Amino acid sequence: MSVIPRLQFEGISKMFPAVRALGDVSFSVGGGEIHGLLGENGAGKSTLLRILSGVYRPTAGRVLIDGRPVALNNPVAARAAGVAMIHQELQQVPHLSVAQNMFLGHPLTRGGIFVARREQERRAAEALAAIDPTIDPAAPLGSLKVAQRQIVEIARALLDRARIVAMDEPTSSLTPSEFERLAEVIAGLARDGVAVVYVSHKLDEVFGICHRATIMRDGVVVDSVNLARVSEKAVVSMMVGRELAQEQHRSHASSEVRLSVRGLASATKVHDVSFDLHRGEVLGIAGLVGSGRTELLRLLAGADRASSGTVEIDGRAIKLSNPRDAIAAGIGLVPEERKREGIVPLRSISSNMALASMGVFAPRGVIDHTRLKRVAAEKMKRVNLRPFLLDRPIRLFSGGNQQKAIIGRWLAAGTRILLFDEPTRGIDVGVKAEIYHLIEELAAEGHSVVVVSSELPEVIRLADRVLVMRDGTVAAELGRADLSEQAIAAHAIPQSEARAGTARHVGVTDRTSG
Amino acid sequence: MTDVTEHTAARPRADFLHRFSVRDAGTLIGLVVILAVFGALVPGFFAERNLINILQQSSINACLALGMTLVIISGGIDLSVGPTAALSAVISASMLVAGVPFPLAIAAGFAIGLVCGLLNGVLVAYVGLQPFIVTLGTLSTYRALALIYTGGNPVLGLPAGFRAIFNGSLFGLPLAVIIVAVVALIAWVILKKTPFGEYLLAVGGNEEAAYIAGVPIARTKIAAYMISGLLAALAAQILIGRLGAAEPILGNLWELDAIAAAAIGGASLMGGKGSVVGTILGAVILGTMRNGLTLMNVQSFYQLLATGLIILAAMLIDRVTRGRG
Amino acid sequence: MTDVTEHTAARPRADFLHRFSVRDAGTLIGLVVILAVFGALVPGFFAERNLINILQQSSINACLALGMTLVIISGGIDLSVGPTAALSAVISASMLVAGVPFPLAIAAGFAIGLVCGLLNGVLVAYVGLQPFIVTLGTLSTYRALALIYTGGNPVLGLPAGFRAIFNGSLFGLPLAVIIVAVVALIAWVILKKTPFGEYLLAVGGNEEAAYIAGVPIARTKIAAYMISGLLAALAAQILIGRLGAAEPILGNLWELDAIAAAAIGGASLMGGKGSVVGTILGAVILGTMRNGLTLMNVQSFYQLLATGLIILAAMLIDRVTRGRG
Amino acid sequence: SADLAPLNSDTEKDRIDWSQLEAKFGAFPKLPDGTRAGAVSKTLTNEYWRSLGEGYKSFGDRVAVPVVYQAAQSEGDQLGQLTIAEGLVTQGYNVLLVSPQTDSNLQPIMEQAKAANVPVVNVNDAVIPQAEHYVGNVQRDNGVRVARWFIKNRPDGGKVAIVEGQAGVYAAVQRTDGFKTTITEAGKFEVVASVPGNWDRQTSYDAATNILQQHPDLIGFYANNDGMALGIVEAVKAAGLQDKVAVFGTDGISDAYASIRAGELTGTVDSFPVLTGEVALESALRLVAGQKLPRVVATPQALITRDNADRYSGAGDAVRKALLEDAAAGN
Ligand SMILES: Nc1ncnc2c1ncn2[C@@H]1O[C@H](COP(=O)(O)OP(=O)(O)OP(=O)(O)O)[C@@H](O)[C@H]1O
Ligand SMILES: Nc1ncnc2c1ncn2[C@@H]1O[C@H](COP(=O)(O)OP(=O)(O)OP(=O)(O)O)[C@@H](O)[C@H]1O
Ligand SMILES: [Mg+2]
Ligand SMILES: [Mg+2]
Repeated sequence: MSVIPRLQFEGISKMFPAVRALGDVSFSVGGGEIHGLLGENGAGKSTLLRILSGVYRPTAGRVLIDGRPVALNNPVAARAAGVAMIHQELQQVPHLSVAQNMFLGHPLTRGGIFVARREQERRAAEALAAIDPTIDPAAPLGSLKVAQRQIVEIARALLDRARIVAMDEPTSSLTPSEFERLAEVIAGLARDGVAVVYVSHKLDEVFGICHRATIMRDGVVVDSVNLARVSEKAVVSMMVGRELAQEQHRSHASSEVRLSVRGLASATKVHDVSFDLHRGEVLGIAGLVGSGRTELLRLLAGADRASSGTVEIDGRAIKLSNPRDAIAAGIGLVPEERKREGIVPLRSISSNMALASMGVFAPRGVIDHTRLKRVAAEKMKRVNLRPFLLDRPIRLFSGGNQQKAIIGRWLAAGTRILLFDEPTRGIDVGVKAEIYHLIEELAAEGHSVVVVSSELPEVIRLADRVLVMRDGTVAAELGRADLSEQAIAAHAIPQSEARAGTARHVGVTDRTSG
Repeated sequence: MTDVTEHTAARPRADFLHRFSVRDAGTLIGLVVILAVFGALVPGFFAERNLINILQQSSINACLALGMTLVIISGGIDLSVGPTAALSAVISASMLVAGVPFPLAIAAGFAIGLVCGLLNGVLVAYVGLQPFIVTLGTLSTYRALALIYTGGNPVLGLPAGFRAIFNGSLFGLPLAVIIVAVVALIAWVILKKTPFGEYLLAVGGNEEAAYIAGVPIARTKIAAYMISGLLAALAAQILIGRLGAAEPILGNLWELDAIAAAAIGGASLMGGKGSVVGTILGAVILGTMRNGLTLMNVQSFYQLLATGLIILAAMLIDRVTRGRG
Repeated sequence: MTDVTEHTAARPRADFLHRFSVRDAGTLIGLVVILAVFGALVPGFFAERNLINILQQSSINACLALGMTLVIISGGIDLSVGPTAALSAVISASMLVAGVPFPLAIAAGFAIGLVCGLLNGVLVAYVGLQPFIVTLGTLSTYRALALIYTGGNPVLGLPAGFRAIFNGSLFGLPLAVIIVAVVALIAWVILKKTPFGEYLLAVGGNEEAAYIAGVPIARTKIAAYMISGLLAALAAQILIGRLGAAEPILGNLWELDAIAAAAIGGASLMGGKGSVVGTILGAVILGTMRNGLTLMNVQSFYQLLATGLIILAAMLIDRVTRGRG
Repeated sequence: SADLAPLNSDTEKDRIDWSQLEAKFGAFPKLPDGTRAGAVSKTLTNEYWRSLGEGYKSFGDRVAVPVVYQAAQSEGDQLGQLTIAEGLVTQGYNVLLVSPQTDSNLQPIMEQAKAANVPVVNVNDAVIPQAEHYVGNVQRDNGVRVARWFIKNRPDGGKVAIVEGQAGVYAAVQRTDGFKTTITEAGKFEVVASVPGNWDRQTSYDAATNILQQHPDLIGFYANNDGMALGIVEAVKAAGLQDKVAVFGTDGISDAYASIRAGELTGTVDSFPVLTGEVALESALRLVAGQKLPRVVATPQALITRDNADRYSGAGDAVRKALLEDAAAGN
């Protein structure tokens, strides 16, 4: 490229106390280019983008836009410099409306005094229309589901008509069809000359829409590559610094029924769900967003109460009026929203791990810390916690490692039935493989596992059998033999809305700047 | 999309308005019930004169509670409103007694309120201290300053002209009531219609998100405390106009009444939520309780009991009508 | 905001232990500074007798503040400790005066404290009301009950035997101090060594996550309020032992001192964080201030000023030594 | 009337002693039918104010006038008290007796009552400057009497300490000042501490402990009320100094009498709240009957010690008789 790049990182370093998140990162993105940013959890992707969007200030180095160094001292300055950002963690205010959230910090006003609410809603609706026109800009944000909230977050970035759009895992909660529309939007941005930085752990997405990509590991740039000329496998090995074995599914299911659910229903979303779960089995649950999968898991975990139906474990009916009942019966939930429902941020890894099995660690009322430490070390070694600091507050760990601690929690509690809700959301390929491996190991040991996932390849990779949910009920049961993305999609989509399949890859035609 | 999404997306506009007014309607119903009970038990309770009394007696608490509501929405709390009012009162009053022109003396009182609020705000927003503790500290500090300034004595002999400003009436309503009504209207407009109102809700609702969206966090918080200080100063002016004297111990325990009014009106001490209409209703509920119990000659220990129980009852009703909050 | 987050991420391994003691060490340094200042200004300040006085005078607040710390850690607040103590005091005292055996009368007092706490806890945990408002309501309610029960009169003439229980001394230390030290030790063990302590930290730190992990949310919260009520009752027994009389107005504004002690000691009113050691140090800091200022014969207005400023100063030091709370 | 000078109840010239009411204004007059009196006081959490109410009630019963007696929820609840007083005006009582929290918090009542043509009698403690009628004792005199006791009974002088009521409250300021000024003028005494007790037993106990620790040679305490004095007594006992340190309170509540009889509290200045209530209601009703009383009706007080406690603690009439004798003797 002879022209001055739209965006240039020059020798960016970022030190947190005792942690080097970034070391001398340099690469550039041209106008009209869609640039992937890849790396494992904790590689420093979010940190870099947070520097770009003015949330953090770099310890060293500078950012240039159109060849000129810019001072990105705070989010306002970054915005003024033409940067729009979609954050990894949803950054929204539940009590404000969708439109108010989208215009937060820079509202449209009448006469500079009053918020022009109608106008905001009109503009918000325009931006939303590109991805999900059903979202009402006047609805309180808190009433939206996670996926819709993520779409709002994306649409917000589109409002700005920015010169640089940075997207930090914008699709972690989105379905394939939503991703398709997003891909079109991103392609449109590129056509308008916007520089797009795109972070995702979903490599197929990155290969689908990005022209080039920068791969990071441990805070440094491994390489910047033209995606047309490298293979997915090569990129993965650059990310993890080793070859990842492509593992195949192996079943450990026995015929012994461990969990038997009959006619389970909740007051709101779940209707008449029945299924059996066997010892050593991994049962996948697929379905569209809002089809009631999370709610079903919450019923099984005792977090919500069922309005009717029975649950039996090993042939004995159990009462599930709160999570303690479920835990006592050997059921544990690895929840979807890790930050909200999973971790106690200020507490250590050990404390977070031990939370569900305090009775075990304190048989006589006083916690046996020696034993707790020993068990924590053992379980965290098993899930391969990194860094291996058991006394460090969990909030300082990456999402993947937080997830490992939560899994460790159930291992320590002796749980026999594990419910995973979106187990790898926001988790990189390396840790993802570890978690897949772990799930299989657990099954092999005789645990029974339920995996809810919106990523069809994940379901297909893990599940011995798949339930497809639609409108709160089981629409189909697919054995391994019948398992395919098409088959799942066909059952998941309500008949009226059924459209042409679920092709995940969208050909982005103008890959010019590569 | 599926049922669910359609469901949440359905009746969206109505939903928002709806949620808003349901909560306030709950408070209103509470007020109506209390009014009805007292009306049945106390002869002459509904006399125009008594109703005006109730409004007048609620006006000072309402004025403070409005400021408190904004602070609470921003995720804070202001325990120092009483002493702020006292400091503002004694300084205005001693200027007035010394012959300083009214507008100047009043302006000085307001300035004191703003400065007290500014200090609270800076300690909370820039220094990052917990609002409860900051204003607990300034509660003592401002009170001490008022006492030291006056040597503990009341400032007496306010000019009649000054008293007339806050003590008159218009269209048969006490001016104090009208002033507070206007303040409430302004507060409502601020909260519902201006960027600052959105900022308050955002800062209290999710500070990190607000920061990332470019909301000026510190300035928003400071402004909330300054408004609270200003309204405390306004309450002080109204009160000394009424009383004709300013005492350094004025405003004792005002903060609790103001917080109670805001909470009864639906403000959440977790921040991000609160209603101007609700707060005004909350203040009137508390005022009505006092008035009605007095007219029934309820002994003070039982009045105290009733005050405690009404707060609990209001919150219970709130809880039942609205879900956890 | 950003810098702040970065700061707290300090040194991984030592981190946990380290952070803990850094915070408490900060409070300790504050105490040492205050002691040094008074030692320099007040002759005889370091007399053994005076140091014992300080401990004795801090003991009641420390006792309350320990309960308050647990409640604050659980994400709540207990404004009703003073009235709870009063109710417990007058009921124990009137039983004692009526000739009921000591253990029974004391047990009754403790039971009252537990019941008051239970009610607070149930309203917070099962009904889901805001702790601040619940205990603001019970603050009035319990006080009113104590006043109604006694008709406003103090209960006098406590038997000397009873007074000796809480009023004696052991190894030269007042029994009250020893009792509170034991209570502090128990609280420390509870917080650091028992599942209940973990549950408190988890419930205050992230209630939703704690729920999913099977923590008995409601029982944990209720237990915290009950402990707070029990410790208020214990404080009441110590106090009436010392004064020989139980007044229904006893414990006025105790909640503010207790909250101040907990906050100075590092408890966060957002929940999930607090330290027993810190709280004890916080209570001693406040007690030392009162003692020193009295010995210096500082006039009451300036004592009030000093109290306000010390709270602010303590929080500022806290902020500087530790990063945002 | 607007030209009324601000009242200083301690120094007002237009005054009469309670003992002379009957002599100067004749027997109790006949009242208009249906006369009702409304009274509002500071708080019922203090025996003093409850006793005042008893005085109202006993006189009301004697002359068949119903009296409503209300109080604010706590000392310092200024606006709550105003609400109560406004309620009483609204309800059309024929006369109001008010004991304001502060000098000014019931000010609006004066105007409202005037408009409604209802006389208002300010009874004790805080003084409303515009008050046309005041019944009560001289607050400053409280402290003066205790100071005189020290001057007379401790001729060698020595160190004394004051424990004050709530900062900034009229009665506390006046009582403290009366004591401090009088005892300092006597020359041989030194006021080594004057610290806040906030009307609170525990605070006073702690303050006294600290003062005694620093001044073990202290000879006496003066407290602005009896509750605080009783806290101090415990501190003195705990320090083992009960034979050396004299402790005085103010108000003459029953516990103070009990403690004096037990030889613990040295003395208190009793201002006879029951009698004050009776006199106040009598004066108020005389106003209703159209009599023109002086602006201040002074009520009695007496320094109570073990020697004279019995004389002042009998049945109402006996005390009245004793106080009338005192008045005649010019005490
Ligand atoms: N505020 C912080 N304080 C301390 N360390 C931090 C902070 N934020 C990030 N880190 C550390 O910096 C490193 C980079 O984190 P970053 O969030 O940028 O990774 P990422 O590549 O976005 O990972 P992920 O894929 O999980 O989102 C990690 O080791 C992380 O623990
Ligand atoms: N507005 C809302 N506020 C709080 N919780 C909500 C809201 N909307 C949905 N939920 C909860 O979110 C969870 C997800 O809903 P549901 O089970 O229907 O979807 P799902 O199929 O798991 O889809 P997803 O892939 O989004 O998790 C449910 O527990 C539901 O109760
Ligand atoms: Mg990231
Ligand atoms: Mg889900």
